[in-house]
Amino acid sequence: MTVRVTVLYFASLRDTAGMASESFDTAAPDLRVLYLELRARYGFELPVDRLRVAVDGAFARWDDAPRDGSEIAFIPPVSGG
Amino acid sequence: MTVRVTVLYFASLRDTAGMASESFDTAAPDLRVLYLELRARYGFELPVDRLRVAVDGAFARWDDAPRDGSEIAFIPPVSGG
Amino acid sequence: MPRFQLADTPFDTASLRAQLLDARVGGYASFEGWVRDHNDGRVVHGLRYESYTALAEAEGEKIVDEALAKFDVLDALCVHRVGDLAIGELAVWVGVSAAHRDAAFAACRYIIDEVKSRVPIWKHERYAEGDAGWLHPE
Amino acid sequence: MPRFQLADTPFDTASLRAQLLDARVGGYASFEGWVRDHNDGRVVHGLRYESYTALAEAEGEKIVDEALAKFDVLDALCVHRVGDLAIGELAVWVGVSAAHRDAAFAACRYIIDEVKSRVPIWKHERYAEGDAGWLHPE
Repeated sequence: MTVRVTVLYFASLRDTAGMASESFDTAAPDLRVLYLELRARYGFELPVDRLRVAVDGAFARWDDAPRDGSEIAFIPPVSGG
Repeated sequence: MTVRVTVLYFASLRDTAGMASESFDTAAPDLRVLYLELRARYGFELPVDRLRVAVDGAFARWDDAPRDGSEIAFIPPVSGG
Repeated sequence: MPRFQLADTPFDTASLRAQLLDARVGGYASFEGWVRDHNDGRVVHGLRYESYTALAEAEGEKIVDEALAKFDVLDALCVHRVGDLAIGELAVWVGVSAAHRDAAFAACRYIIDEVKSRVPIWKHERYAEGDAGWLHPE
Repeated sequence: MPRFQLADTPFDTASLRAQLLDARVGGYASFEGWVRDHNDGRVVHGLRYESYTALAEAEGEKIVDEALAKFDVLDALCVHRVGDLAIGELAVWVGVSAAHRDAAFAACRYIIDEVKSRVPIWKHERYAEGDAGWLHPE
């Protein structure tokens, strides 16, 4: 089963991906696998354990399944302040 | 031996003494005795161990002798801030 | 009104401070983070903050709410700049009012620490040598 | 210029803060003490601060110097009001600039704590019931 998701890229992830967001169909069983697939595609340096993941504007869990129509963001280590 | 001193009164000490300062001759051997004499005269409530003492604008010791021409201040517990 | 805000232009701290003051306030603690001319030994010429706006606003508001619940304070506000900033510009401001100073300091410290560690805002620094990069601290 | 001052009229914190800012500053912490409308359960209508001026200025300066020596900060200033103050008026202000926030917070806290415990300034409160009195805390 595939679902359609929009993924947002921020900071170094955006620079590496070369875009701020993209929408595509995915069969990834959970958000961890989804990130690993994107990491393999774009060559992101950051491993899963240095990121957080958010879905539709709220923090989520790596073993959550991607939901159809959802907006997914991988959150690199923050550096505000 | 007597020396002439000026004593400054602040806060509750001034209210109780009814004046901000006075000059007089004293034979008190040290500043502790001087305060005790003034306490007996005016009825100050504060005991020596709740005060500090200053001479000529710097903190001093209770067993310092009064110096001729000096300005002595008994410092009640402070409450700035 | 939100107690945490992102600002894409310079903001006025005097009016923020004025919002926190009332007759019950005995202690007011504030913290400001400014853009330094150096970082980790490198000369910085300027920087840019980028945020994931929706999540940053929600997480910042959560942090201020936590501070209000944890500490005996009257009110608290926090504003974080995004966009391009020059050396010396104000990057983040926190203000806390309380009856007593212990709680004001503790809550102010809590908010800036949590904002720096949890709110999705990223700093992009431009260096004197001409290169630039995102900061993703360990 | 002295880093600790007594002020017998309201003073402007914005210009004091501006004195502390330079390109090396990453963190700026400040504390303000305001006249509250109550103290120890009593309603306060206003107050007066009296100082032993010469000693207060010397001791206040010593405290700021101690903070500059103890903590890794760039600069620090403190101003304390004397005379009659109304509810809501600013009684004391402390500002500290540093490269990093740890030191800025620690020095700011040190200065206000030491000023409150060591500088010869006394508070005279007027209460709603019409009486008044000097505060000489244990």
